[in-house]
Amino acid sequence: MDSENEITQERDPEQTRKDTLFDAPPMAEQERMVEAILFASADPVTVRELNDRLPHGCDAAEALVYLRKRYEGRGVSVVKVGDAWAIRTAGDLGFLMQKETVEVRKLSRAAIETLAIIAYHQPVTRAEIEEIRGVTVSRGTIDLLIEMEWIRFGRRRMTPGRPVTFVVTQNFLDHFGLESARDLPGIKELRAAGLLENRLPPGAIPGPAVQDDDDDEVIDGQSELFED
Amino acid sequence: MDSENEITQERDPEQTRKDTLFDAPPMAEQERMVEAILFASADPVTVRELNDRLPHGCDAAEALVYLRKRYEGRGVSVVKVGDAWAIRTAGDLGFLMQKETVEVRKLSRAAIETLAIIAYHQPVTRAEIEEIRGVTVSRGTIDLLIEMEWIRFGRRRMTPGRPVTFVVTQNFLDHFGLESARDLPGIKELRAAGLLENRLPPGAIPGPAVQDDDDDEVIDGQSELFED
Amino acid sequence: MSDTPSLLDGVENQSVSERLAAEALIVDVDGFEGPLDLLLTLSRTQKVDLMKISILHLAQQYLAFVEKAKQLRIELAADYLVMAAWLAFLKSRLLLPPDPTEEGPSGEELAAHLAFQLERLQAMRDAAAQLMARDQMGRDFFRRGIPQEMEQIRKVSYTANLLELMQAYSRLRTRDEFRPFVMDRENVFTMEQALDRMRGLIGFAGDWTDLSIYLPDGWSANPMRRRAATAATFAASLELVKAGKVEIRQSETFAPIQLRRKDQ
Repeated sequence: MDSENEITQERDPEQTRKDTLFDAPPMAEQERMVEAILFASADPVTVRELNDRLPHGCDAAEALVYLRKRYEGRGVSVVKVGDAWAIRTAGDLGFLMQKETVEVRKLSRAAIETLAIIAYHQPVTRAEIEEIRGVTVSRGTIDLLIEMEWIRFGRRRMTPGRPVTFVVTQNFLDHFGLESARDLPGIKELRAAGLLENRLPPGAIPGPAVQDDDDDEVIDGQSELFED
Repeated sequence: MDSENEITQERDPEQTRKDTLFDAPPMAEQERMVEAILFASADPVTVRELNDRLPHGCDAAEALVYLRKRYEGRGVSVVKVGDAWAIRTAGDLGFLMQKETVEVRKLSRAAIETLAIIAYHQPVTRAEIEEIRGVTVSRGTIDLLIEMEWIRFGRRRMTPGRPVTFVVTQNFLDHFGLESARDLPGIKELRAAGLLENRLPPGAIPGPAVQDDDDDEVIDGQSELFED
Repeated sequence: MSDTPSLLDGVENQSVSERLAAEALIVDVDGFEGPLDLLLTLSRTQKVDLMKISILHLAQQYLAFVEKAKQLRIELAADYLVMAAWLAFLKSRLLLPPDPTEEGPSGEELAAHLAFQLERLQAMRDAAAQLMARDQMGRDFFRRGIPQEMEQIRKVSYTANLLELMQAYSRLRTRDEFRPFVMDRENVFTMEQALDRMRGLIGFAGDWTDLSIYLPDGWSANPMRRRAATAATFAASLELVKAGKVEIRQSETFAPIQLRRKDQ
């Protein structure tokens, strides 16, 4: 950061004045600004939003690199949530926060499993969820997860009936402290074991999902999400 | 701050573990805790509350001194609110928390009429404006035009009550693309049509401008403006 | 299948404890989330890795479960029975030598897929448990307690152009000309009024009298009012002539118009 300031100071005053009018503030200042914006917001802020709010010419992504480093090991940390950033208290200090704890709704087993299936298989249709669980998914379960803003509708499948798909949200990632769906626990192993494939049943295995014939696309969706 | 961490690291592991069990955590740790609590709390937190929430033996007041220092010059700062503490946006970055939206509205009929009268008759008193418009001029209308810097106060009339006069500003001329109020287009035509005759209301009903015995001045003002 | 060399012995191989377990399951039938869930629970009694599970054995366990439920007159949901029928079919496929004329997947393929489904469901359950065991926001880590909302500053900027300014001024200055039309009664003397007036007066007009005499008081000075009254009175006179009550004459163009009573 200091080097930045030095560069500024080396310039002649006329030049400097012009710069402050038309150029971006020094990186140290940009870092402060990003810090202020992230601190002020309860929800993650995207790099794009940051750049929109910072003075013209700022580079929020670069400022974030410095800021993240600055907060390493502190009581709060700068975390990535999807394509957005947030400040969250360090996980090891949860015990201090009983006062702040909000009663997390006790989710039913069906809801938890449905959520996990959506997270690991997204984008996934209702029929596919039902095939994996072997039971119909009640409307209430999906509604609850949508209401909690943990899942949302994804793109429709381009298959007969154009079924809707479900994907997890930024709120989901934020709630479980995940940078992206790629960071779901054990997802690499599951993928390697072929357990995230929606294998076509060889015959007619009873289950709600058998009629669904868009399995190819599911595989597309997954590989799309996880290829790197 | 690094020295803080060093202190922790210098201790032997056995000793550190004992400390966390029976003694207060090291100051660097206390500072982290205070940081997390202040960040997450919905209200400013007093030193007493901090001490209640921190592990036994902690000294919140001292941790606050370190924390406060750590945030000096940062994008947020640790501030005292009454007898409690909170993390707030640095004063100079308040502009980041504001979003300015400019809404363009058409000037109200009352405002544009008032403005037109001032432009054509300047310097003109409020009473004269009212006589021409036939209704009282609200304070708000005049204030708005002054705030827009389209009109300003002129010299006071040397008549009883010494009423203030209004004249148009350079801003007004700039906005309407005029070199001077004399250039108001169509003024000759209006005058030729007899529309600029500032005659007494029929029946000489005492109107606001009639008691004003500076009609001469009004006419002076006009002729000054419009003679060519 | 490698761990069940004697496929035919399957049912008999079921231990007493397994049968007891199956009975316990029946009592809890409402606790299962469908046949797949039940199969997964049953598979645990085999105490082997899901990869090595004997599907045939599992099918037999399931069928025994359904049989027991029937004996106990427990109503099973339709999908449990559909699964039972399918497993019975699978069992026959696994037990009988493959019929080369028959189409469709082999018993082994079907069994492998069921094993995959069970493994996948178990994997998802484990994943769900791992997910829920993560640090969660609002429980283990926290968001900002005093979020500072973006302050919306609304600035209103007013505009007006020269034309509007001009129009406003013209409007003010031509207000009288352009006000909404209303009949100005003050300066209008109607024929009805003139008729009323003349009917009262004409009785006294035995001799030729100028029309101007009949104009009402106060209508002669203002030219506009005089014109209105004259026109109305003249029109009224013509009405009276038509009615045969009055005679009218004019010696030449622009000469005074004279009236006199017509005696019947």
